Amino acid sequence: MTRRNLRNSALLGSAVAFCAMGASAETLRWASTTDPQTMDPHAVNSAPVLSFLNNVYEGLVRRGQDMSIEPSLAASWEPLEGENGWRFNLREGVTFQDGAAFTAEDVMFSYQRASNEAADVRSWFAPVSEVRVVDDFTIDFVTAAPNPLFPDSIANFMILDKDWAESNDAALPARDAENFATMNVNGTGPFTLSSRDPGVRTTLVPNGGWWDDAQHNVTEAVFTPIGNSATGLAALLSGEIDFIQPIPLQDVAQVEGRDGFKVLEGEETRVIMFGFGHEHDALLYSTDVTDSNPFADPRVRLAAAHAIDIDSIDRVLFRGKIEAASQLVPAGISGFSEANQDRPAYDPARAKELLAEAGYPDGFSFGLKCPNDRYINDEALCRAAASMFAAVGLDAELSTGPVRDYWPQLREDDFDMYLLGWSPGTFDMEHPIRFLMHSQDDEKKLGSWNFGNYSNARVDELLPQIQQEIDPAARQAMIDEVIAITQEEVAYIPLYTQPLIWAAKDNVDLTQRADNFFMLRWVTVN
Amino acid sequence: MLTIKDLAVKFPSRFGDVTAIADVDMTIKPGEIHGLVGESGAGKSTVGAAVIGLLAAPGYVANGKLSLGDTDLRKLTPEQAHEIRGDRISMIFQDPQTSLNPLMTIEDQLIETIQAHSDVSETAARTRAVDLLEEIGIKNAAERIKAYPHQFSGGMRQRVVIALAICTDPELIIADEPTTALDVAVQSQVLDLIRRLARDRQIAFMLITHDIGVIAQIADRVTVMRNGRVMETGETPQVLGAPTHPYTQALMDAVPPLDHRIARFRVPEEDTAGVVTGNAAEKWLLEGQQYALTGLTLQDICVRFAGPRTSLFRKPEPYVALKDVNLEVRPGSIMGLVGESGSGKSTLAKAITGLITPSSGTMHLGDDILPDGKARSRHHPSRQLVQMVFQDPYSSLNSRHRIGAILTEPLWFYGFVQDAKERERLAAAMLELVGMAPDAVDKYPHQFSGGQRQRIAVARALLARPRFLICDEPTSALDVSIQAEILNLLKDLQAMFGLTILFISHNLAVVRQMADDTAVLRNGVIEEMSATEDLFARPKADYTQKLLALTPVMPREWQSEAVTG
Amino acid sequence: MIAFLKRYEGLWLFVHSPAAMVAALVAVLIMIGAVFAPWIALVNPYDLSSFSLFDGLLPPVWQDGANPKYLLGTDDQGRDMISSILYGARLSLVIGIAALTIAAVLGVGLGLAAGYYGGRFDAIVMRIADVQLALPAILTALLIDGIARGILPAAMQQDLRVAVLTLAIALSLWVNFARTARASTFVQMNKEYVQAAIMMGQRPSRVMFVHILPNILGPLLVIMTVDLASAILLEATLSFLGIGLPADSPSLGTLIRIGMQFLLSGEWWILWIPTLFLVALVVSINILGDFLRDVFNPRLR
Amino acid sequence: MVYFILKRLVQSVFVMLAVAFLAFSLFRFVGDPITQMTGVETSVADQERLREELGLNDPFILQFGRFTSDMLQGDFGFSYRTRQPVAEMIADRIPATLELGVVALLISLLVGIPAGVYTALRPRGIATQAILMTTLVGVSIPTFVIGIMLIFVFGVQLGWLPTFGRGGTVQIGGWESSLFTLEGWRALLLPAITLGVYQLTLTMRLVRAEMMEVMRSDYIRFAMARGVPMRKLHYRHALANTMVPVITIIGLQFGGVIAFSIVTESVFQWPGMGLLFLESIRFVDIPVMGVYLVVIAFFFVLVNLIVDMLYVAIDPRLRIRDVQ
Repeated sequence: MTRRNLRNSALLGSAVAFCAMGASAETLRWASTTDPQTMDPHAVNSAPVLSFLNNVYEGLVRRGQDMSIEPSLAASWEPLEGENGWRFNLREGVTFQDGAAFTAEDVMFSYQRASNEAADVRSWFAPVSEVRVVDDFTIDFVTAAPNPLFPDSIANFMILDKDWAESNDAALPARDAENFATMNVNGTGPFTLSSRDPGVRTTLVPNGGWWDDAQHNVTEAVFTPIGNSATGLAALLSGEIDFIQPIPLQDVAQVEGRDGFKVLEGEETRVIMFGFGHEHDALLYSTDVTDSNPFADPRVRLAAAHAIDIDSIDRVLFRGKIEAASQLVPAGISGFSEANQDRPAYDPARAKELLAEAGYPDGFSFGLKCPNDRYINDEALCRAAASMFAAVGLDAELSTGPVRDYWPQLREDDFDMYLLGWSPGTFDMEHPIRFLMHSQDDEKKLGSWNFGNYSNARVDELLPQIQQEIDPAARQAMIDEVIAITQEEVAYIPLYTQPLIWAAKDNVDLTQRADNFFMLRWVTVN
Repeated sequence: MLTIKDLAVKFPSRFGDVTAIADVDMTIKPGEIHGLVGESGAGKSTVGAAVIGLLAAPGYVANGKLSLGDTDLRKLTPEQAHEIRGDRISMIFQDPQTSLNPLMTIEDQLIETIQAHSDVSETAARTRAVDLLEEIGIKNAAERIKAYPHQFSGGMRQRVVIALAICTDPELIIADEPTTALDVAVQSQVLDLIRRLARDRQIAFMLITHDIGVIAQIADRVTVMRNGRVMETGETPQVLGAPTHPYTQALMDAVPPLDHRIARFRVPEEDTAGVVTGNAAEKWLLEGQQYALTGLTLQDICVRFAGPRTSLFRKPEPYVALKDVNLEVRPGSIMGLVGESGSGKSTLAKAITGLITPSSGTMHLGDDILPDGKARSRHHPSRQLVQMVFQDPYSSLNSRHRIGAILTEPLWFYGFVQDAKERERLAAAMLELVGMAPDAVDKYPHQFSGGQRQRIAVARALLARPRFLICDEPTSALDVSIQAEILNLLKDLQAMFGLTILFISHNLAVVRQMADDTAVLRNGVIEEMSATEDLFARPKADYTQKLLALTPVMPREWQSEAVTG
Repeated sequence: MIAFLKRYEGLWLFVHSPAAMVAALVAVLIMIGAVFAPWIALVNPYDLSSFSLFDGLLPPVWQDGANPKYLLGTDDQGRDMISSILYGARLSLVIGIAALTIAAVLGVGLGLAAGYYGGRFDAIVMRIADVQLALPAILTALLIDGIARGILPAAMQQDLRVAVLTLAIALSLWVNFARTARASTFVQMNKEYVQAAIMMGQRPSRVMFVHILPNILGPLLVIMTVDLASAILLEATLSFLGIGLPADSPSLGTLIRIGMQFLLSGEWWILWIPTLFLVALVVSINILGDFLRDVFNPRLR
Repeated sequence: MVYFILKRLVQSVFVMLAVAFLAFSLFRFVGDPITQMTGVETSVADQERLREELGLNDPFILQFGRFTSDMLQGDFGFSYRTRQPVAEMIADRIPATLELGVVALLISLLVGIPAGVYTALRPRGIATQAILMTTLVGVSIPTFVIGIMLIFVFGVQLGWLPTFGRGGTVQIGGWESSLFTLEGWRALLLPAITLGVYQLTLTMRLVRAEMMEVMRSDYIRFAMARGVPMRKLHYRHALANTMVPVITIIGLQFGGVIAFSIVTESVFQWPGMGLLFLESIRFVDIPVMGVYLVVIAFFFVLVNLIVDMLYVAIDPRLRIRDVQ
């Protein structure tokens, strides 16, 4: 019922928008490739959902334009005394979009909701052992072990109104059927939903009762998913949309060359890398080496790293818009190892030497798996890499496929070498160490994306210490050690940081944040 | 009055212009029925098409004079010619099944034609149309006019066609084989109608036909054509009764008489190769006569087909194609089976050959039971002993197979000859036996004329060493002169090899020439069966009498004498 | 085909139809190029070591910045466009012809049998055809692709992508053949030469394949040319939807799909040269199909 | 007639069940819905639990049985991706696809039939050759290239028409229509042309071939011989008689229109069922894919039933025979 009403008002809205096209400068129409699947902030842990809902809901903390953590619904926070964990002092006088007051009960409720089995974001709360409401505007998150990064890790933990959710039968995230929160919102954030037609159009309008000072001048924001990048670009160039994220790299020149349009370029925090089947007994896809696994030998892995000509990849495939990566997070992310900034140089001769040393003077063939719809130019990158590997005798059987069956293949250990991109959800080096470098441990939920099961006892030993270390210098020292080990052993071949390319009309001012989230609260339309 | 003088029609082709007709002269006076007769390829239809201006592209009138009254038909613009069509010249086509637009009612087609040529209101046009239909013999015309063509029977449909042709009071009607697709009874009614129209309305008719009987019956004057030229022209009794041109004479010789039996048709020497005696194929066939003469007995044969299902709750009404047919073909004789279209003649042939399964009744071949269709195994001896010569020589030979392949198939299939070369030799000899050049084995069916193909079909049947041969309308697709040759051939072969033949035809005259016994079939029921001469001389059943009465007969004195021997 | 070539008629018409001549010339040239690609092409685009990213995005020779070695430029991988196109056409034709062969064998077989036996068998075949028609080609492709992935060992899957795609295209084309073969068989069943063969007691298979089949080849041949064109296009479309061939062994369709990324980037040749090539190929096949149709249906001449 | 329709209906149910079965058997292979439903950080144990809850570990036949019996009871399930009821999602998208398909078909008929007639009546004209050649080139370019070309020419360079979406829509009952606003029509034009171009060529060539055939038939020659005016001859006599095969092909091609609407909708971001289906494939949204296929099969069956009934309307010979 509500949906219908929303739809009808959307019709009115869009009709008005069309009539007023050009005149009403404050309507922002934007597009991205994927529609947020749901309006429920706890149901799905995916970037399109979290990015979109960050305009509507808010967390205890939020990220600023430079990704730094800043107060949001929590006005301040400090470590608990006498036990592990953090105390959050909540902001007073905040109301939800339906007028209900925001209190610690709502945070408690949201915590319970988000950590429920039905919630996809519950892994954020794995370290939490207890949550206590101290008073209406104070709440404690107790963790099992010291956890200096906990506030950073919950920037996307969004707070729902307890009464609203319970009275609308949305006390738990929808798992296999929709509930009220799938299509309706009630946040504290700067915008609220005025209509939603999934996959077609979603309209936001400013929340008049927002607690913070509005820096934007948007009176209405219309979001349309456009899956086909050429269509999206056409929509921008024809003036039907004001902003699009992302645009294909190769079209940057075209957009820049046109009057009235601009391109925003930045670095995403996502690092693209090759991973190996470290623990496989034998290659799965080789035609010549079928009884052993050359990639178990670090020299072979290093040879592969030396075979990659990252500069040519940058110049031809990425038109000079990527930054070569030496480790699994880009520079600037906390925990980045300044001490280990060198990456293996492009050196085919050295690569051949290493292969010969390892007993493969003529190289060998192996299977390289890549997704073709996950990262920018992923397929082209893999083809180029395969060609470069081939130049040193590493004959890659390239196999590409859509991500929907790429992950299952990786999970089933069905690869010799694979491509992976990783964006640290917490914007800290600990994140990739936990997911990609620690050996697989289902019990502790560690190493869950370490598909090749790279395993080093020292790394495993260091991770809990890093997680718990409060002293930044000591922590960095441990991280540096991990990075040094993994670089030494070539656990992965980090390639580059994925570029972030948005395009907009000249009259739209906006902020491009490194997590690829588009925040309407920083948009001004001139 | 139509005047044609020195008419020539040419068709451009890659080898230059091909002359279809040339030097054609003809005049048709009002009220005159002018027969235009000739065998296929004579160019008679081209004359008609040239007159009405509907020559098939890219043909064109190359020479000559064409005028209707004072109008020079060659000088007309396409628009003027189109206005004259229907208005002053009309045309009747051969097949009433296909000459009416199936999607429009008779009324619409009549009214549109009337209104195309005279400025009358729709009501007036309708009145005229109804009157016309009444005049032409359609009862209850005011109601029937609302019907679609498929709701009329063949004869009625041809009446409708004629109504359409005369609804604008034309001076000339070109009737191109107007009765060829019709049964004799209907044919006679249509011919009567044409005669009446010529007399009462003074319409000139150009009656194009291959059927000399039809010409003899109603044409005032006749023009005989061959290979695009006029052979002879004049008053009908004179041209047919005392032909001066050898071609006309030969044509008359080939027409089978209805009222008496002749032993053989006289055919021009140069056209025919009679049966060669003493050749390898003949020896081979005679060798194979280990079976005695084989007759066929049919007892109470019924054939039903499922009718169209019209309701969910009622079983579809079965359509009875043959009902309690009893037939005995004496060993070594020819049994003639006559009947109009739809009488069940071909169904009977199919039942005997096993292509369809009778719903009841028994069949004996010789003394052995002949199993019904589905029960007859692929290896049953009757598959070899019973062979068939089909009606349409254009479809009975696989056009993608070499004649040699077609002819040798029975030899290896029935296991007569193991050696491939020997098979080819025998096939060639058989071709010789049926009067063809042996080198035909290397050619394909489309390289032969209809008559030659029918000879090949006969050869194929013989190469199975049959004892019982079914000839289903073997000559109805052929010109009379060719028909005469094929009939002669069949007679000779029957005499040589002691075949038993079931000879199916709609043509009474042909049956009289061929059959020892004759059965008359009508709507799936045998009306009458007796020795041929008895039946023709003293028909007992009303139906037989009617058939004989309605078939066009030429006066005896026009007919050539029978060849004796 | 042989039967028609034997006819002087068809040949004469051919020589006098400039469109058919040009189309045949184009098609034959492309096919020669495709067949001899390994000997003609500058590089082997499937051999990753034969080209280098270093040569990427070079324009055709008539534009500034070109390398004369690459007449029509290079793509983003540094592959010579001409070589890619030749190999791509080779693959497209292989897939098209193979798919067509499978579709023809399956469709003609079923259609002939349906027309020959009629009745219930015919009804079942036609309902299966309905099911096939109700399933868009992309779904069929997904189905085949999925099943292959489910039952084949991982190592073989990549090698069998071509086979899987071929089968998927074949399955979405067979209905055409089945319907045409069935309709023509119905016509032939009433012909007396077929009745003669059945009467003799010949095996149904012999009647169908030795007697009827040669007589219904004409319309089937026409369908074949038209469907060869649509098979090639279908392969391109499937590639666009992401279920085509892997990018490292590109067909013409995959080349176009890859080229789509460069629609606006200024490197027009990566999209338009393969597209032009595909259009030339498909148009000439279609013209030949039209021509054959005319030959087999003289009444339309 | 009633018998005929009932018979077709029974066959239709068979077709739809078979499609559902085939479709369902393919889902297992499209990919793993769980990895698409969950985020990067979700643990394997949580994924397994979800898999169990959704019944994805059950044997295939059990899943199919559940899907079929639920559907027969009118329960089309919920989307894995959006958690919305599938019936509603599909129902919301049907108008867009149907309007696109129908307008594309209309364009193909309104242009294809006259063009077919023209080229049949003037087989040797220069215009005929030009039309034949143009359409041939038109069908030889992959649909997605045509779509993008149209977008860039008419949307971006000329700025005449929108580049994506449905433009202004109006809600009529439960049907969201773009046929009642100018904006809606403007948005509909390019996708409909893209989708219709193949059908157009097909229709034109078919009409042309049939028309040339019919023009040689006896009843046309007879109508010529009666001097029926040429316009009437061409349209009332000849064209009407070409309609039966044309309608047949249109019915059969419906599957093709739907298949290619997937491509067209994807290029034009047209919010129809095809786009939904593509998204569903990407997310391995099994319930949506299943229902989509069954709905498509239903439309296919429905259109063919309509075609069969149109035959009867057009051709009096197929109506119950009166007395002879």
